[in-house]
Amino acid sequence: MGLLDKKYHDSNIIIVSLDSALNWARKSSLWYEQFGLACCAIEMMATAASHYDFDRFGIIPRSSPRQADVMIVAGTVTMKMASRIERLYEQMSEPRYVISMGSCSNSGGPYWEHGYHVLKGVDKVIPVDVYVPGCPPRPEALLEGFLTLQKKIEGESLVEKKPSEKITEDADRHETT
Amino acid sequence: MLEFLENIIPSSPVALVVFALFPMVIIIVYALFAIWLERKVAGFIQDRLGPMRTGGFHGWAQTIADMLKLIQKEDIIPKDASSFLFKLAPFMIFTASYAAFAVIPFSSGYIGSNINIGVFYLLAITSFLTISIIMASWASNNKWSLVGGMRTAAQMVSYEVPTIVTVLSVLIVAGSMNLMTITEMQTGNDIMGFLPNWFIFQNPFLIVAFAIFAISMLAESHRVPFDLPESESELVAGYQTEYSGMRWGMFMLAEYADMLLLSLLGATLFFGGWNSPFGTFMSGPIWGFGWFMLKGMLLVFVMMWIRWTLPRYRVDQLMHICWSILIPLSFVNFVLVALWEMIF
Amino acid sequence: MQKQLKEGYQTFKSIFIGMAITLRHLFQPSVTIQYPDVRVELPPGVRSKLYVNIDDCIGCLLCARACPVNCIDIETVKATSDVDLGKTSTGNPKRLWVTQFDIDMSKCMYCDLCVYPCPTNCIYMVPEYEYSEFDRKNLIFEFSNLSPEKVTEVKDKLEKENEEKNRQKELAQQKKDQEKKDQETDTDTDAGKAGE
Amino acid sequence: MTNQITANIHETKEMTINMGPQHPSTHGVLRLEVVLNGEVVTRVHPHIGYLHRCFEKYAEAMDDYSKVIPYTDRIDYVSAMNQEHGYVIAVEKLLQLEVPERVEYVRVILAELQRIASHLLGIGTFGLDLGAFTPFLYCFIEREKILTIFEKISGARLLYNYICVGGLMRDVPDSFKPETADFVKTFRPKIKELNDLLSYNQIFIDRTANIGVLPAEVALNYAASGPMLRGSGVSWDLRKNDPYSIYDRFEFDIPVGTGEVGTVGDCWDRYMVRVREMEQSLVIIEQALEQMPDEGNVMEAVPKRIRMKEGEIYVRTETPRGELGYYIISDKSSSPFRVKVRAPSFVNLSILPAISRGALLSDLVAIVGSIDIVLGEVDR
Amino acid sequence: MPTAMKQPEEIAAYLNDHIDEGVLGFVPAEVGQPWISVAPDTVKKIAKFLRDDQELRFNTLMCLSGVHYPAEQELGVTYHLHSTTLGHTVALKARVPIDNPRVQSVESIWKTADWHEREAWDMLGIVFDGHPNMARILCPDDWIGHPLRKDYVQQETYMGVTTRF
Repeated sequence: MGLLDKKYHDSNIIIVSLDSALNWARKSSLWYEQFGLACCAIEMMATAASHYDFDRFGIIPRSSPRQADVMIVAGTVTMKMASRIERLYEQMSEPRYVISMGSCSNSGGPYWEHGYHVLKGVDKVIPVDVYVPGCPPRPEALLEGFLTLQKKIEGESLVEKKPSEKITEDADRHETT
Repeated sequence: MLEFLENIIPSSPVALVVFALFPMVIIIVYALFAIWLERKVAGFIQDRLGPMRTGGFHGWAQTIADMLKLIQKEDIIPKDASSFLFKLAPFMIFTASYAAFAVIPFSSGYIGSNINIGVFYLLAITSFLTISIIMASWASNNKWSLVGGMRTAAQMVSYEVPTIVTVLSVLIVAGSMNLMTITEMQTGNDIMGFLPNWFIFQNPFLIVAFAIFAISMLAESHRVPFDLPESESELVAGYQTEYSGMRWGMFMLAEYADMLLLSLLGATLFFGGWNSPFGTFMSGPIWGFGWFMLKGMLLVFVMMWIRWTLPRYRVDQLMHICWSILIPLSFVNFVLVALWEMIF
Repeated sequence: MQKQLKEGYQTFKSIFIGMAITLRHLFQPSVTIQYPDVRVELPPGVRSKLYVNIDDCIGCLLCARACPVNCIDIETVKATSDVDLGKTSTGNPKRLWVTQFDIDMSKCMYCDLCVYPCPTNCIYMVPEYEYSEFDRKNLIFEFSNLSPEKVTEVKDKLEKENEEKNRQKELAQQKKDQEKKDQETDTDTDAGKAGE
Repeated sequence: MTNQITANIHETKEMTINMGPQHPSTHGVLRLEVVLNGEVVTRVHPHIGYLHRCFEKYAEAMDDYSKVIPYTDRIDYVSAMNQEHGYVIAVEKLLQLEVPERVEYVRVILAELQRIASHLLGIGTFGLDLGAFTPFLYCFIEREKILTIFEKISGARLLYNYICVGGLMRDVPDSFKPETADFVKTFRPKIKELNDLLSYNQIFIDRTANIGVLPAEVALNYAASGPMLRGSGVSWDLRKNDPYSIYDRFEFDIPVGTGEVGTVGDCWDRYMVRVREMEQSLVIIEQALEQMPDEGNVMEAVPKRIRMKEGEIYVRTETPRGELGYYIISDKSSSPFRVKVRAPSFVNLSILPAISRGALLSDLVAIVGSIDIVLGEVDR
Repeated sequence: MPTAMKQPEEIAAYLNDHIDEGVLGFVPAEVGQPWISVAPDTVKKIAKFLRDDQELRFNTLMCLSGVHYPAEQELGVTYHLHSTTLGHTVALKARVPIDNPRVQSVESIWKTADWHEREAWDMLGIVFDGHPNMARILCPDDWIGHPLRKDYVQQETYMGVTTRF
């Protein structure tokens, strides 16, 4: 189990079409980890509610990180919470994605200057795939973030590295620069 | 149907395998459809739409994508988990619910194994579900899982009693434990001239029996208001908390299969199984299969409808309902059914 | 017993009432806005993204000062006397090159406080919310339309002019000092004369 | 002797279980350390601070009183208007500023609309905690209508920064009055539907009646406020008992817990107080819409620069969650010397260990839900 | 039984009459609200009197706030009391030197003070004598310093993560 654990070093027609099928499956069924941190969590709930309806995209909440594919960091990450976020991320099974929702988790947002107890950007502890701006972002903006993530997933392949490695590398690059 | 298969397939062991895999096809197709339906029903009840974008028309391919994704997911076995039991549990639970379909008469032309003690076999094999859930919860080495597992054990063992008693009350009307025979007894439209000969119409006390059966059915397949084993808002995900990927998918599949199994059992015992409601009109093996699945799906739909309406009971209230209401009531009803049969 | 019967009756009754309500909703049309296909028109003044009409900016820094989170980063260079930067559409004369006008939308809290003090109404919120990014650095929006070469050019020019000015000032100062000295010596001599 | 032996056999070890900070029903990042005996709760230790965002430090660091307002929104993000209102009233009292009539009416209408929105969320998530998913979404549909009204007037959906010292950031649009009146009209039947679907559902009553009973004396000693206190049968509402703004001009009732289906002060009473308060809010909105002057400059009294004298004030207002106190010490500078927020959720949550002893694990979820905490407010 | 609402001045006078030591005086205010200054080592006694006296009956503690006064090198605790039966309110203030910030705990009088006092300890480092569990409440247990002091210097890293932008 876990097809993406294996690596293929050369691509052929089967792999390519398999790729697109698997990518289609992954992008159409992004189950998010059901937890909210602050203000953005309310907008996240509003997105899941009837007016915007996450379920249209096949996005449903799972309360156990083991079954979740994407983690929406919705709100301010504090120093006390940072290690828990890291741990939740570790508990998620590959392939996993992170959407950073709102200014606070993007870069500390309104609290970046004097907020002694606020983590200045969740990308300091976990690799982030998509940053959704807003404070809080409109539900449409969050949905657009998901569409952006879907675009990213479409570009992934079995032949290349595991998506997780790629993300970590991205994050490393991001941190060093 | 086995003969038919043996005719078209030269090798008889292959025919046997095809014959045995038939319920598997039904389960998988049904599960794909039911999960999609569940989400659509939930969506429409909640004034939203449910899956819309995957696969085109109303997101029909949503569950296929889900399954394909679950296969890709990393398979995590927690370090401190009991690895063997942890791996075994999902297969066992699926095997148990699959094996139970062997005695379900899908149509007049198809039953996996037409044994005399069909009902007995079915009730026995569903107990495996309990064991595998306890196994999963214990092996996960997670407190939330354990609490969920213990709740399940208590719940399923308790609710087996009223289920069995109500099934018994049907059996004394039918006088057979063979599910095919039970179905055949319900053929025809003789009650009051137009009503079909279904057991639920034959004996007024069987209506009460069906009500008890329906409640126990909800509890047995842990659906709201009795979904305590995986009650999301309390126990995170109950016994499934530590499972990921397709292992978790197995639980999901088994859960929906279990729903269908109990619905089909209910349809067989109370609503005439594969019999057409219009006597000989639209009857036959193929039509019969359609009628049977329709009845089963209607019950499944009601279960979904209830799920999206009601809150959840607490664990002690659940036990209270079972031990001090349903069990005495089902025994009294059992006697009344028997008396009615004796007198009329 | 009676109480239990009543409770049981209540239970079934309330369950059926609830199920009737959900059944009614099952057939009601949904309220969902199908977002990527359907976009609702946002009301005027909605706060989704900051936009700066850089042509109207006079570099007064009022918005940067009003910002509670300091996410606006403005750098201005004084225009040399030989260039006329013209006027804004509101008629305010422009005297500064705005060499840098960066807004970090990943820090912004969309409070609208920067919009009100602007004298030329050149910073405002636009109803555009679809700009999620893979990289956080892309959320820093640079509004200054001057090229780096131009920036160094105007900076050099200003430096030169300042130097020129300084030199002239110095010259003037020296002249003044000289005059003063002369005067002082004059008065000194006067005083000396007087003392004599 | 035999008793002794059986007791030893059945002696169970207590199990400590960790609930949160990521848990579906802790309403955010609350962490509860629960000591269980079987499924019975022996002790609960709430651990808070997972969302401590240094509001008080920020209030001191800002160089202007009005720059604090966006941060007050983020204290209780579910009822941002009420938070702004409380803070602005405190600053205005320190400035001894009179506010135009129209502004007061708009503020009251917004505060009451926000109260309804906040209660809808509280009720919805409470239902969700008990496993009822659909009422939660029905509540959200109604809440969305209020947010649409708010978005039209302020430009934001959740955190408004709309009420400013001395007035409002912008005038309300012409559509405000008819739209609000329309909402009031359509919302009344929805409350009845909610009552049918959830409040009087027997399963819901079974889950909430006689659970987490909070006696009135305990509530007062713990300084509980809002629906938490009123659920215990104490008729105490700052809008009536210590009127601020223009609340003394309106006729409305204070709903209190009556023990209709269980004991006074149980979870159901706290829940029901919220439902009835929404009705009362509608009554207030109706009156306010009627009395509200049509014309008037909302920016009239807004000071160009805030010049403060030395002094201090403690102003309390009634938010959906209870008594919100702003303790502001001003010095001669343009930024506050000290702002302390007396957050209702913070105080209400401190009662949790006292009322959840002996409850079952599932009841604990119900009790936490009935307190209706917002973690942003607990941790600030 | 005279049970009338009292103004802060009257309460101060009443306290002066009935309590021998600890009530340091009544401070009127130019803007805002006045307060009664009390000695930190008599807070508990005064609080008990305020709660139990039939004329005052302050049955709730609305708010307990810590304040840092850098100019005087002092920390202060402000108590906002309220009586739901009589309807009057009063503010008490106790000031302690910053090098020995010890105030008596009122947790046993008003239970609500429990968390408020923990918060004052966490944010400003005021020690409450007699509090059962004087632990940090908002910041993590291993946090350095008391953030709301005006001279607070933010620590650079926490658990290996930088606290700066």
